[in-house]
Amino acid sequence: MISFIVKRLLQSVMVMLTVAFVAFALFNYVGDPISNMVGQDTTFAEREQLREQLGLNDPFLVQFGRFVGNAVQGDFGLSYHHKQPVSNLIAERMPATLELSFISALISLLLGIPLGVYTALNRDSIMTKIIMTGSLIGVSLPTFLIGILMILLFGVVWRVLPTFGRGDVVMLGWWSTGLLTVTGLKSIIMPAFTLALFQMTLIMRLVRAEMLEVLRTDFIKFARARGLPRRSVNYRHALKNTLVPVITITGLQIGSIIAFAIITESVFQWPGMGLLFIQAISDVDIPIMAAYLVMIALFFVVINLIVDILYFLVDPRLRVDRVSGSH
Amino acid sequence: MKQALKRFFDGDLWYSFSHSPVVILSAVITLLIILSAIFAPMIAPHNPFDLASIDIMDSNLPPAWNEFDGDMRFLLGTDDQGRDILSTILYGARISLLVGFASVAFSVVLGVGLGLISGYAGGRTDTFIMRIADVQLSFPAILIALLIDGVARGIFPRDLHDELAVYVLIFAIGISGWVQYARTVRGATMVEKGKEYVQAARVIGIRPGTILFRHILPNVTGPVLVIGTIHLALAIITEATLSFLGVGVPPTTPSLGTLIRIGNDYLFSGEWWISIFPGIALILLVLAVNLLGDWLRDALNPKLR
Amino acid sequence: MTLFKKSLLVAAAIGAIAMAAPSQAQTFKYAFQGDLGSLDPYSLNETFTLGFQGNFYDALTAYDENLKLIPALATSWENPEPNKWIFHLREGVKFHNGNPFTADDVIFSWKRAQTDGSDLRGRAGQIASMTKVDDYTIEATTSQPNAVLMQDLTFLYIMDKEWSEENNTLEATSPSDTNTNNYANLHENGTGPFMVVERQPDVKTKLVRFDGYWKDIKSNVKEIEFTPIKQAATRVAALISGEMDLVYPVPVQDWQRLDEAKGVAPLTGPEARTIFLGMDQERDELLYSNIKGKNPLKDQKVRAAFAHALNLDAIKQKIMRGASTSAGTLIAPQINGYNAEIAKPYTYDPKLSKQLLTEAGYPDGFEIGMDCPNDRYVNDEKTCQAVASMLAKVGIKVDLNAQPKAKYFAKILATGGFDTSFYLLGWTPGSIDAHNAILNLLHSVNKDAQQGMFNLGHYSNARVDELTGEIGKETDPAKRQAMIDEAFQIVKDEVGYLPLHQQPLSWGVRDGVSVVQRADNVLDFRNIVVPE
Amino acid sequence: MALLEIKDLRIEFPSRRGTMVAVDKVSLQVNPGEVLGVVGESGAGKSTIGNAVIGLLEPPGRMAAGEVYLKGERIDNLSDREKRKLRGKRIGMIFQDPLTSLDPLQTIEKQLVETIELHLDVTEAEAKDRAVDLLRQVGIPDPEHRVKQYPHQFSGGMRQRVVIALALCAEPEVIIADEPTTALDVSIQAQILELIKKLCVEKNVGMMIITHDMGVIADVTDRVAVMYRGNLVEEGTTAKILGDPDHPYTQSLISAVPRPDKRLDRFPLVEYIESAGETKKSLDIANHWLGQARDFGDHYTGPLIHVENLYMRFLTKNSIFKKNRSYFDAVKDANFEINSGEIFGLVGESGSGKSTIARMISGLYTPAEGSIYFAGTDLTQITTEKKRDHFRRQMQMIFQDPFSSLNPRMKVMDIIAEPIRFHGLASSRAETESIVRDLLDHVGLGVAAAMKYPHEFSGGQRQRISIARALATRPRFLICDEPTSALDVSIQAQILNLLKDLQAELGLTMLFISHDLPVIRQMCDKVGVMRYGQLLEVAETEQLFENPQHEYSQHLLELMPKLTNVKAA
Repeated sequence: MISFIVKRLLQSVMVMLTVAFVAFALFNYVGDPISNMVGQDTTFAEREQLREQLGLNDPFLVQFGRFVGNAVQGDFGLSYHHKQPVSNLIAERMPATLELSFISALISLLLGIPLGVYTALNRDSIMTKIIMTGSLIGVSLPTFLIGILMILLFGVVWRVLPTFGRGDVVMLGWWSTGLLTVTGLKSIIMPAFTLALFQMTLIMRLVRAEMLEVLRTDFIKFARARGLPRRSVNYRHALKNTLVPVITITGLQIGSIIAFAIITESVFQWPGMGLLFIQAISDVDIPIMAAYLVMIALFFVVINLIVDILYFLVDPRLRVDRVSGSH
Repeated sequence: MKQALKRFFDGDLWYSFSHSPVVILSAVITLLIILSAIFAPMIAPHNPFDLASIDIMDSNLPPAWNEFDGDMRFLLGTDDQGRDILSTILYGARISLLVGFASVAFSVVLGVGLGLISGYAGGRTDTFIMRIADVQLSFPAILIALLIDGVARGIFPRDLHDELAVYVLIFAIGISGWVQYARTVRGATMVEKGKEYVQAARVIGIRPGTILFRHILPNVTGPVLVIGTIHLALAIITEATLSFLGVGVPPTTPSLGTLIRIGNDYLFSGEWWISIFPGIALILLVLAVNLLGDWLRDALNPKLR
Repeated sequence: MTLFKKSLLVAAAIGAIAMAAPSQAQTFKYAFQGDLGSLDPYSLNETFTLGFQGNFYDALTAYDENLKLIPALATSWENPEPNKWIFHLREGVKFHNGNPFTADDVIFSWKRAQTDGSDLRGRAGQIASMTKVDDYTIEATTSQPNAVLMQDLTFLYIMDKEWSEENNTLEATSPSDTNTNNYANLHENGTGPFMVVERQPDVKTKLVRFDGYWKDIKSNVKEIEFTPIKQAATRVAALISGEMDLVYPVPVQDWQRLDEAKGVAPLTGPEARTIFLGMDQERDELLYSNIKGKNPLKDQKVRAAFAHALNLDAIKQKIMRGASTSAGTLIAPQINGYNAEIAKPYTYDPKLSKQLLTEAGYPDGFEIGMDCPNDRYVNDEKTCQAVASMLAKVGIKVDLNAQPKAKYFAKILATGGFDTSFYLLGWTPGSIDAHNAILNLLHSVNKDAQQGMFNLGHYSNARVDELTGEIGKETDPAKRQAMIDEAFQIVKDEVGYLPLHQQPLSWGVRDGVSVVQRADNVLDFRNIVVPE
Repeated sequence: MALLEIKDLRIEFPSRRGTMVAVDKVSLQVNPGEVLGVVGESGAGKSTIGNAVIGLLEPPGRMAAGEVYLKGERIDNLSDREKRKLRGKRIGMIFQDPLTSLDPLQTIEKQLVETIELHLDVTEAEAKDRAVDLLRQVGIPDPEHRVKQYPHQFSGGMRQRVVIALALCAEPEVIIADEPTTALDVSIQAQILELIKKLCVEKNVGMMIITHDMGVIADVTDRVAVMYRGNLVEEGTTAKILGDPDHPYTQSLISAVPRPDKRLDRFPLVEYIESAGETKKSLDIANHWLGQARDFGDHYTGPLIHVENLYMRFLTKNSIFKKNRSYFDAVKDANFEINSGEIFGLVGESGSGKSTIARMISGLYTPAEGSIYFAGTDLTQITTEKKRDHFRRQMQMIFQDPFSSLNPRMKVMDIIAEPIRFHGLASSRAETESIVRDLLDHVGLGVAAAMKYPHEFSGGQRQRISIARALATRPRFLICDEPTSALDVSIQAQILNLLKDLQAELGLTMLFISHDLPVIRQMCDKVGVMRYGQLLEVAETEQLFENPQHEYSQHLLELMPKLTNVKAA
């Protein structure tokens, strides 16, 4: 177990280095950061001087090496645009994104799993068909349009929910949370649902497919042959086995929720990392872009690790050193 | 051939298809949209991509049935440049579908190829490819597309940009989709590899390449088809989303997504038709494709029959 | 578990307090499409940032509601010799921390504005030397006579020397700063009417009224909350839904909606920015064209054909919803040096345009690549599309490349090697004076002398170059105006540029809130009055 | 009164192509303390009977007619809820595959306790005690400890014991066992059957064993019901059915069972079924393509195959460090020879390494150590693919599973033509196709088969296609890896006959692998016995069966179902 985690961590470091490298290689082409850092009257000599100071004229590998060297010490440099340490900015914005992602992951799990179970158990009912088709409508529209339409309805026409931002936040140490205030809770409803819609459909469909598969296995048949009540068969045996593969996919989905938050955050002006990133792209704020990509990779890596550990906990077959059937 | 057709119409696939009105409707809608996209130049009342033919003075006209400003020339109204919405939807669907199909084809070729190699070769090759897949996964589609678009604009000469925009989208959406195919095909390949028909081929002496393509490939296409259908819907949506982020086809030749994004600016001002009509077209297309994918998934899964 | 419960309780308590806090003050909430770059007044030479900073900082001079120059921290000034200036400073002015304002602060600020990280070196550099005469008098010299020095100084804010020294922020904030946490970036200590109490870049900035402000102002606002909202739709929704008192910019097409919506209204006016099209008149072969071996745009007839092909009225009516002012010259009416006669647009005459093209040898037109930003100016991309469509009607096939401003500027500016043959640009002379436009847009490109740096198409005329220098030195208004007119007339005759319009200022305001919309799109808090 | 009585049962599976009648007019009785065997070949409908009794027919299957009585009480018309109460409590069920019958995520204890608590009115502690007790009863050593374990920690045989314990939980009156030992090795099979028999007598329950295996029938049942295509063709005491069957189907079925006691020239065929007519058409081998060019150019006269000190290892735990890696020795130091024209058998239980040897010879695995000489050439020393092809052509392989050994996406024509094309054995397309047609004819499938896909054929027919493919390179050495173990006994007889004929006609040398001793006795000239990767004994077939030397060989022979009372063919 320990060696497994260590191995996984080593691989993760490689993954993150690769991400950083690829990201860095791409940055050379995303635009000229200087023209976004200065006003229109700034002379070209001054611009060139700034470029030199920032090390933008150094060879690519030197820039990359410098970035990695600093990043391992938690230093992602200064944002070109905000002129602040990127690590501070990310730390400020992370709670917003993580809360949004967490809530929408929660929504997609709390709705997706029961709906998936329901549609699997009642395979041919009318309700199932309605749910299955209805859930597709939600994912057949681009997120931004759903967001705008929601703002239009709930914010402008009915005026029941705030149209932008996080509402009031409360600081718990360095962590700012909007989950403890009324405005904060109201503010998170629309973005979280917008973000959750896609994942919910996905999880629902996954649970349904896996559940149908599990329901056909011998041990379920045997459980029924022993006279176990429907509830026990469906939930204690079938659902639990269904969730094992669902864990992996869900893990990956949570990772992509964080990434997809870019759109949601930008529609709802949600002050998270995604908004920071999208702003950074238009400002060609390379330190923020690099740090964001590395952070996303880090989240993926951490989530993957958690998923693997969960696997160990849930599936007893993995707990003993298994003999791999390589032949 | 005749026999093959007969077998097809006798088969379970056709049976489940012909007995599900929803699926038939989806197929009809998909086909209709695809056909009208292909034949857009013939059926569209205007050519919205021909700048000389559009007049700014016709801009923002409501649908023809509007009693005040409706203009019979423009059945579904016009957009902010005076383009006929109906024609633009037809032409836009062409681009959306092109991007969708081509990017799926790209992911399929890349993903299936790598999946086959990974699953068949195993060992270090497998580990290597799967680690690349991990890295790829930590770059979600949208991020990849944003970065690739930036890079492409940086690398390629300017006069290629307009033509390139579509290819960049195809590449960006395609490259972010291969992992799913690779993983699925890898798994299926590992199962197929252990099957005795593959061993029989090896005993005969057939070379790995031939085994992969002639023997294993045809047997792992089922799940690829299913993922591909759903991925097609996703690709079309992703293209639309990217156009929202300002990465996409040029506004002079809008796709459905670009059109919706343009219309987005006019939602508050009451010129809803610019975004709602293409939005409906997009929903119809994506929903139909998704439903087809759903049906295909169940129909091709022998265990669920 | 218990620990977790406890912290939850604590958190809930904090939450309750936060919610219970009543808003006693008159709070004014507003949103703009972006955030100010920094609180440091020298870190970014950009109108929005400087305009915002003007609410907590003061400069020696200032603009009033109509962009007229008025005294601020300097009560008066003299220009005894062409290159010599004497400033008399206001007494009794206090910084937000209570420190008194003196001549030392001015000299310190001038020096700090010229440090490496400063983006205002151009403005501060106009003054060659500065010496303290007494605590409230300063003597300055310039290297040459300068007609617009006082205008240039309106945005050169005065910082507190002691405060800066205490907090070790002796240099302007810059991303290349080794002093990674420049104090002035997130904190301020100005003399302005408002004080920043909370600053979260790109999220929220909160200001409260500074009671010790030296001047009586109209505003009755006690607290201001500023939120950047990038998406136009979200921004407008926030106003209509009642969450905002003012938002800007509002898309011009949404004016009607704001008019109809209860409790809000659009606030519009002409902006001092002129939008125009530039053409490459230097290269011997156009970059993105099917014409090889020559550059059609070097031919005045072709440029004139372009000018007559553009239906500015249609752009105004359809794209700008009647809110813009069609333009025939590169400066707006608010700018010093404007002449209504010269500002008459070229006539829209596609027939003439066709004929000119035929005369020039292009009866079937030609292809040309066009660069355009899509997030910089009001409906910029839509305008470019309309231009493309209009040119198509006379046979010019435009290949439009619309990009976000970051990429757009990287490509077309000097740093990108002026990689463009036809582009859309907007220009507001920072000094509200024609000279700034002439120097940057009309003068031949001279990188070393920093002349014509935004003359991306390399328009060049010897007489205009000559005039540029004269205008910069000439202090007699009438003579100066004549020279300005001459320069613009030459450009107009040669069709050096294709002016389009002055774009509208487009704000959305809650009913009952009174603000002043300045032509440079700056919101001066001093003028905000909210209902009691 | 019978414990379980089935009267005039009819089970239908409606589908769009019409209603399939799986079981019709079947009446059966199970008495207390008695084991009733229901025997039949695949598709006979025997499993559906078991499912129908406990009310777990897979939809859309339904009971169209008939009645089921438990102790005189009608149960087939009970509500779902009442039926559920019967399951486990009064009727226990045991399924075929112990590996998949248990919930992998829960401990044995949890699964047992859940079932016990459901059916018996006991406290949790009592249920736990009972769980341990049950495990002890079914012969699981150290039950107190093992009850806390998960299913994957048990071997296949042990899991089947757990399954039996679960079925016995609530002391049911009737137990239905659906192929309870099919997935198990011979030695385990014997133990489980013994256990079932013992429990049946001790607890005086009635048992219905559903199986296709005459050996099982002979070993444990008291009475036998023979099913054929959904109908009950004959019922009687085991001795009567095996020794003196009345119905012609039963007669031919029993005669097709390979005899362990003496070697016959050919297998008697089950004449009752239609496909029995599919024997090969005679072909003038000497003048045919197949018979020509059988000169392989080496004029080698020694043993065709000579295996020397052969080892095979599989990595079981990988590690960056060599010393942390662990291996599993699948084959240890195997040595044997196969003479030209001889059929060499390898026998052993699953995992004994017999298939691994076949795969090493055929080149699918590379041996860890040792040499394989084919006609005097050491195959392990061949480096180029080209040279290897020369030998590949001379040896072919027939696999166990007829369902996976043919590529489902290729037409039979292409499947058989592939080796001909690859080795360039025919000069034209037309020639290739005509050869394929002849081959199909020769293995008894008929020319029309060429244009069909594998899924259109039954298991036996597919195995014929496999044989045709193997013959297509005109090999001189054929490896048969359990070629008939997935087939019904009547089909098995046909295939084995075909192999025998071909071997005789073409003078083939064969390596024949099977776990089934009677089959080995019928097919092979020489036999090697394997266990745990070791070749324990190599002997002439008759010698081995009459006088086994190794202890394990003796043990295996003892476990072999004797079918002593079976009527001689």
